[in-house]
Amino acid sequence: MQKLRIRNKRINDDLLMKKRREELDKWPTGKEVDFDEAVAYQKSLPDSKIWWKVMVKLREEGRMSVFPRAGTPILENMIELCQSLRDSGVVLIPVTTDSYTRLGQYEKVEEILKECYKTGKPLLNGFPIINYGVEKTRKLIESVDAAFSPRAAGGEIAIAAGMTTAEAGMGFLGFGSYSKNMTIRELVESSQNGMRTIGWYADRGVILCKDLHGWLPSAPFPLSVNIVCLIIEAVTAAEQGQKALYPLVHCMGNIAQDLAWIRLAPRLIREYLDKFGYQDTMITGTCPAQTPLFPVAMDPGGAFAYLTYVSMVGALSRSNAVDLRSIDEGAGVPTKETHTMSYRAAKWIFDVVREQKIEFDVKESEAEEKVTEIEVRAILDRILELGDGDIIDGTIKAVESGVLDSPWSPNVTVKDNVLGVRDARGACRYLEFGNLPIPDEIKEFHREKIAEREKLEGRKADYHTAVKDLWSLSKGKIAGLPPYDK
Amino acid sequence: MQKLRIRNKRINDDLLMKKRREELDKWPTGKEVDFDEAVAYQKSLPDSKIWWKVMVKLREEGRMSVFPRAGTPILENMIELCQSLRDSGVVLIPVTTDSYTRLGQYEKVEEILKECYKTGKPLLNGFPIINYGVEKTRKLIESVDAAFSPRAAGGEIAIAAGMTTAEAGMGFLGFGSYSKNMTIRELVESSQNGMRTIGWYADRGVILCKDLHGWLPSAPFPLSVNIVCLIIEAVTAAEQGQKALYPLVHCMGNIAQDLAWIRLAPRLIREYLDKFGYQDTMITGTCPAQTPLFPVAMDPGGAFAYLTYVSMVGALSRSNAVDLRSIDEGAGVPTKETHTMSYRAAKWIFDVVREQKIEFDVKESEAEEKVTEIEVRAILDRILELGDGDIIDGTIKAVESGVLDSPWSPNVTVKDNVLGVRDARGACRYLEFGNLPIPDEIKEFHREKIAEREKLEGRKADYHTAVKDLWSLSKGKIAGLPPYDK
Amino acid sequence: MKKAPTIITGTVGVDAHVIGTKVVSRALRDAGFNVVELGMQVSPEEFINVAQETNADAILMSSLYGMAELDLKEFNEKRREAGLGDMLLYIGGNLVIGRYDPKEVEPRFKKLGFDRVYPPETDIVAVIDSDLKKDLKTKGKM
Amino acid sequence: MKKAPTIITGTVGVDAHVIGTKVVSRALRDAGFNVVELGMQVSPEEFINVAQETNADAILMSSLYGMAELDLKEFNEKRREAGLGDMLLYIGGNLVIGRYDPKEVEPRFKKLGFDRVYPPETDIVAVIDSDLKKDLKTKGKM
Ligand code: B12
Ligand code: B12
Repeated sequence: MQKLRIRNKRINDDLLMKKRREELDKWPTGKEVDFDEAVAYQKSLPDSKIWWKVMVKLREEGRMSVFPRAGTPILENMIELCQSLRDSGVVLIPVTTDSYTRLGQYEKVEEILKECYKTGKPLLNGFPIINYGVEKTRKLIESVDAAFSPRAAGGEIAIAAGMTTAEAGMGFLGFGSYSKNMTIRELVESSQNGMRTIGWYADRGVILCKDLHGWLPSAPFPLSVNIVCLIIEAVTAAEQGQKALYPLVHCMGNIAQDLAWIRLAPRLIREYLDKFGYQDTMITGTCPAQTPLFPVAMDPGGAFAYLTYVSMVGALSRSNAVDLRSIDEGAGVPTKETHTMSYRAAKWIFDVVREQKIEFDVKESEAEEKVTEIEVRAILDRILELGDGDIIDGTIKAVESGVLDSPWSPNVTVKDNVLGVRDARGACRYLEFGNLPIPDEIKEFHREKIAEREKLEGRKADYHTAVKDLWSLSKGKIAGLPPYDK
Repeated sequence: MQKLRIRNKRINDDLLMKKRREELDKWPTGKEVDFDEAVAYQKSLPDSKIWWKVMVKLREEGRMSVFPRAGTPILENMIELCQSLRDSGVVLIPVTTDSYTRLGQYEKVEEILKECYKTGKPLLNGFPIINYGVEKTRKLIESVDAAFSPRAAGGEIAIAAGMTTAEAGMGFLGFGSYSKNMTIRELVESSQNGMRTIGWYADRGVILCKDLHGWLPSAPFPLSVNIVCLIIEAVTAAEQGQKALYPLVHCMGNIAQDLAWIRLAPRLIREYLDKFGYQDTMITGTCPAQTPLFPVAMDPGGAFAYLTYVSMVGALSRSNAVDLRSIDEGAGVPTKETHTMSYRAAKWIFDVVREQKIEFDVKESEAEEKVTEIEVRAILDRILELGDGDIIDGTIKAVESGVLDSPWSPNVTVKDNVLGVRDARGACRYLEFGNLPIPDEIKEFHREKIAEREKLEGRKADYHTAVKDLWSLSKGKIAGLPPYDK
Repeated sequence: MKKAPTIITGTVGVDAHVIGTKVVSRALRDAGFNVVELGMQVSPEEFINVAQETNADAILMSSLYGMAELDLKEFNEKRREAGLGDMLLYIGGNLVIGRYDPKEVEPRFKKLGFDRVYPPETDIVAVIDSDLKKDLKTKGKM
Repeated sequence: MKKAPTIITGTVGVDAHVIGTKVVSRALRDAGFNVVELGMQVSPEEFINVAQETNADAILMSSLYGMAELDLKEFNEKRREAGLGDMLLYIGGNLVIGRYDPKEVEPRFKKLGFDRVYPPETDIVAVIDSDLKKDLKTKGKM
């Protein structure tokens, strides 16, 4: 096998500058971006607005913050919303953009935005950063003492406005969860061309941080595929100059697994960053995330329980951030009030549990960590083998052959030959392995665990089990016992 | 030292029957009680209405139920309330009586009850069992498929109506938390005279269950005094014929301590029941309880977090019941809606966490268990010494001399020379030992732990610290870190 | 027995949520329908074109992201123009932005041409067994 | 300097909650007042009798259990009869049953004779420093 490497056409600087301008010229507000002024503005920001510094400070001081999702189209309402998040202890604030912005339909956004102001109603499902432009977005950021992150779209307008995260690397989220026809080759193309921007800022002393999502599991599904993708995202981002990143770790509701994955993901990411030569890229923390379906709209009690469960897992694992949604997640875009009520609950857990510095062992967690580690290494080894040492080549071939695969994808170019279900204790197991190169004895382990559930329920696990499991956590029923008195 | 024993004037059967009738004659509804019919009715109840059987079933099947507090004066509303509790998974249902009933002011209750029906408003803070009488209360119990427990008052009307818990033994709750002038001698008197009733039913095959409260800690205060009183309550109840009981274990918010106490309390109760010769009295489970002040009315997020925290502790300790209050506990008597929302949150945690059968160790928990055990044994040994082997004599002398003491008591005959505060990790420590016979090295341990907090806060712990700590858990701040950015 | 009715599924507009419509499609297939599964981000025009091409008996449209009304402004007119006025039209999902009362939202979508409007997290199997089969029979399509 | 004003504390009726009135009493003592601490379950008559005996300047009454209005029905009349019309009267705690809006409840207790009415979980130290000292000064008692 060849030396580990990342194939990369590093774009030349002139072309980079031209491409950046082209991107910005797609909407008039792009003119507001003066690259040098943007750097100067970023450098003038206080530490409390710089994402990576906020995360490191939280970690060093043994604190935590919720990292929520929030966006509403009217600027004044957005300011109020973010201020109320800050008041409930959130220091990592997202700016969720609307779906039209994400697809570059700025004209349409402009029209609807006018309608929003006319009616006073939030007709967009997020805050359209591009349409607002630098100056107005700065107004948002300057009115709240916290670090800001544009979600999914915002480009250099977000950076110039003082947000301090940015995307680089191969984003499996866009490929696996948001696109219908994009091929893995197209993902590589698009992510390698544009993304030197982050490096450009880094060269000038501005470190933008990034959260790694990996390929969303979308349902109760073992996290090994996701962690493989976290690693791919990390090394490709580092290659493009990203100096600070941290993984979201998708919590599925089984404590032993959740804790195992929270330990495993950053450990393996570090290992591979180092292996590929990116010792200077830092991991700023770990962010357990609330992933499976949320409790239904009519069950705020369950929703609170779910979010405090994930907060508790975050606190017990001494994470510095937790990716949480509000109790209205199953109902629709939340209001300011449900946001703050939700994160005050999380903060209560953080403050009460995190500060106890509890040292504890969960017996099965070590075994789960080992199983997932073997799976991750098996998939990664095969990828590097397929790429003859080049992780990008390998990834392309892996996706095309289903060596890397994930269920429920909207993307028609994805194999989608895999499926997960829970076992008798709610842990996620592979029901269908597709073409994943999981070692035989590990496959056997999954089958045995599923068999335990089958015995308990008196029926074979199949597609319908997987569909039912979409809601199992949401309904507070991870498997196991039949209803009381039945 | 003499052989362990309980001084008891066992009342003769004729006198018992006379006293029971006298008690019932205090209000006209007492006539509805026919003792033999009551026994027959109890024996006709299905298992799902028999408290001890429900608890044992929960334990055997690895399930949990909330044990809430709920009472509202209008019968129809009470039925609706209990039905909605049942719908949210509660199978252990309380009938909290109003404060006037607790003090025997039935005439006043009757008047207000009329007013309740006239206005449709709940003017009493509970359900007045005595005034309703057997027939109407049976209506309540027959309309909901769950086990019922009268809270604090209800007497034989409650039993005849089909509730399946009853009090016997020396109730420290009434002495330490509800009464102003009662002496410990009076408590002994009153609890020894009347309470053979439970034994009378047991003799006829009707086992009524009982929750042990111990002397309420009322504030962050180490649980050793409370556990001593749990033991006293258990053996005195057993002596009077109680065959089934279980401890409420007051959770103070420090996980290591909470888990330690949940293990320790039933273990020591069993040990002393056996030592005193009550091998046939069963412990039907353990019930962690939400004890310190509740989050303030304006913070439903914190309230949800608090109740899910206790639910989580209950689930991790594999308890079969958890004593929970609703998110409105800080505001006032909760509505049906807040009750059910709250317990659905708890049920989510129970179902998700309990069924995972997590095996785990919390490092400091063992040490906490040892410390509390030493304290409990030291106090109990002194009590038995003072009583020359008689636990009742010993208890009387112990309370009179402050060997048994608890803070914040309304009772003017209590020493109230002790005080607790939290340490730097939120664990409860003795700030003032009063006359408690705690061994010197353990006293030193408490002082060291408090010193850690004093260092962190830069001020000596004193009365004001204890007052502040009344709210520390309620505010989600068990001690520790200064506010963010300060 | 008649030929199985043809049903089109998909999420409208630029909505990327796909899991729901996948579950819906499979349930329809399992129930014996002939399903044309368009997946996510289907424009109103595409729904209409495919309906014409396949001579579809119904569309079971999904929208999760809250902006369905914006996406569907001209849909009803166009489908009438396309001669699909008789085709059965259902929509389900999270139909507007934020928590909402389905009763208030239903008439708005009925105005947009939908025969039936479903609140979030509707049980699709129940809908097939009750509403869909009944409506198709009424229309003589089954 | 004048003699320290005399303040009576306690929970009214058959209310057994005592922690709050203990904290209130200690805070008053710490602030230099002469405190007559009656503890829990103090009847309206006892408050009046003790006020007469001690020539008290104020009563800081507590009620947590929600039934204060029932307990205080005839209180105001009786205290006027007892010649205590000028004495300062405060009440605090959980004043009615259930979650309530303090603004709605305040006038009801003002009618019962109270000069000031406090919502649940009021900070007693702040009350002493602001309201109580001011009111006592206005009445010439401090
Ligand atoms: C998974 C998810 C995602 C994934 C989607 C992955 C994918 N490609 O499918 C990702 C992360 C990509 C995502 C992105 C976004 N999401 Co999203 N997402 C969810 C989530 C968590 C679950 C949705 C889901 O898969 N449900 C499971 C399926 C099986 O259920 P279902 O779709 O409801 O379908 C069932 C029934 O409704 C019914 N049904 C469905 N269609 C139809 C049609 C008919 C006719 C009938 C009869 C029945 C029927 O049958 C199905 C089976 O029972 C929900 C919140 C939740 N519910 O927990 C938010 C949610 C839908 N998302 C939301 C939003 C706003 C977004 C984003 C804009 C930004 C964001 N907040 O992240 C982007 C939008 C991107 C875009 N362009 O569309 C909002 C919508 C808000 C609103 N309407 O007010 C929600 C409610 C979250 C929230 N509260 O903010 N999301
Ligand atoms: C501890 C407690 C008990 C203990 C009391 C022990 C004791 N002897 O003191 C026990 C277990 C015995 C008990 C019993 C009951 N309780 Co209780 N109890 C509580 C609890 C948990 C805390 C109360 C407390 O001690 N607070 C701490 C002190 C320091 O705060 P505080 O009293 O509010 O006082 C502060 C301020 O309000 C202010 N303040 C107080 N008085 C005054 C006066 C003035 C003039 C001013 C300016 C300020 C002021 O200063 C204090 C310091 O800041 C509350 C719920 C909660 N808040 O969490 C329920 C609560 C008060 N209890 C309640 C009830 C109904 C009962 C019971 C009837 C039955 C039951 N549910 O268990 C019985 C009543 C018995 C009786 N006859 O009174 C209800 C009252 C409901 C309502 N009003 O609608 C509450 C709110 C719980 C609930 N939601 O149901 N209770």
